[in-house]
Amino acid sequence: MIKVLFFAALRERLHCDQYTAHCATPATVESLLLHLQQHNEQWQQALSGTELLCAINQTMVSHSAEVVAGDEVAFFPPVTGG
Amino acid sequence: MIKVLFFAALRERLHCDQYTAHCATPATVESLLLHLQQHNEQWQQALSGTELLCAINQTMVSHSAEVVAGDEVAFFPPVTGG
Amino acid sequence: MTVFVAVQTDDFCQASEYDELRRNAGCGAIVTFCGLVRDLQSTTLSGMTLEHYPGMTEKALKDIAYIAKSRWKLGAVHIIHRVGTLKPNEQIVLVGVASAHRAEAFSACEFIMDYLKNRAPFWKKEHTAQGAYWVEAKVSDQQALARWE
Amino acid sequence: MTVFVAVQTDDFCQASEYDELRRNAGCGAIVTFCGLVRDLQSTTLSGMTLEHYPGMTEKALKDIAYIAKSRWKLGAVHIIHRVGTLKPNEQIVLVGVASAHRAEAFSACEFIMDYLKNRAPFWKKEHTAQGAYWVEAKVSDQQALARWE
Repeated sequence: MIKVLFFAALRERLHCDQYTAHCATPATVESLLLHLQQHNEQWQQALSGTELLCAINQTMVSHSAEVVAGDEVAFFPPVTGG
Repeated sequence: MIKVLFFAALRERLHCDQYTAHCATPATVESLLLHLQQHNEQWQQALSGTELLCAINQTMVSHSAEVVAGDEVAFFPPVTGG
Repeated sequence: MTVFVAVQTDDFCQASEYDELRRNAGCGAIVTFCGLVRDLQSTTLSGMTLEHYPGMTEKALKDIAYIAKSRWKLGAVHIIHRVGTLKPNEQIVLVGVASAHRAEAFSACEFIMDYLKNRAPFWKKEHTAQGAYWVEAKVSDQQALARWE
Repeated sequence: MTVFVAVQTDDFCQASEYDELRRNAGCGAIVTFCGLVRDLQSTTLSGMTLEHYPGMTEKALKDIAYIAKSRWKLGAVHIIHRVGTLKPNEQIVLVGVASAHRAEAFSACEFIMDYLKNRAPFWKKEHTAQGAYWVEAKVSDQQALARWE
């Protein structure tokens, strides 16, 4: 079980703040994204952008990073604070 | 007639804040310095440093700059404000 | 080194942060940066909403402060970032750095802002007469960060 | 662009300058630098006297502000420099810059300090338990200025 969070424009496009993914673990960010893309066409499109950033347990990671059960995985567009 | 000002460590070494020089004009900063160095040995030493900065009418200049009658010429060590 | 980090909806007081930074013994140089809500595109900006990733933002700001600390000799770093809805001219972010020497204070302060702009999970949505839209990330911000690598 | 320059014996208020700088429309980035009297050599500094060249100092600071203006797009530059006798921890100098973008505000503020350190006619004499001595100009300050050429 993986807790998945979405933020900002991505959150709005998916109409979803938080989602519990039940994919096989250990996985990678890349394989988790493929799993989430199967949800529907809207998700397929929104989650296939190459610019999508990812954090595991609140630390930024690359898309090849490993995801294990119990992780909190967040996806979001490039940040624009400051 | 040239109004000459001295500041900081140079002022202390010369025991002089302000001096009226009566050298021939137009002169250069370099020739004015030679004129001032004739004052005494103390002045000769204190005014021969290559690090000495010069301003004519409150604008920093090089030692080759021209000095004309009525100018305010200031000599001082490298600045240390800020 | 003192590190103070806050993510808050309330406004902050630049003067209080400056006074705190001044208290660091041996630090003769204090540099502060403040970012304000401004209408730079000449649209009719009525405000801005700052979304963030609660929990990660504080962690990211602390990480950034310690990365700066590992690169320069610093006495104190303060980072405050606001979230929620802000009106034009309101303060968004403050970064304050105290150091013994000015070059280190300037570098660290600018580095922290460049890092924050690219790595801290905040997102701006601007509200204008033409509607609300998410601010796009700028290539110039990526380039600004790349200078430090 | 607003340029405010002052050479004064009285202390200044960093907060007031920041508030003034914030009033510049279109400037989303405010960078301030403040320099304080500190005992960096671990001598027993009891104070400092700042001598200056009256008349030329104001002119030099204005010139520096306008040189910065010619290099970057700035909304306002404030420079305040104190003279006379100062105690440890007192404020010596403030440089504040308002600009639309942070990179310009940071560059201009640091440039002004580097320029001021090398070109504005101020001299520091430190008072210590071992006696009073004139501060020597630093090669690092010359090198800092050379970066901008």
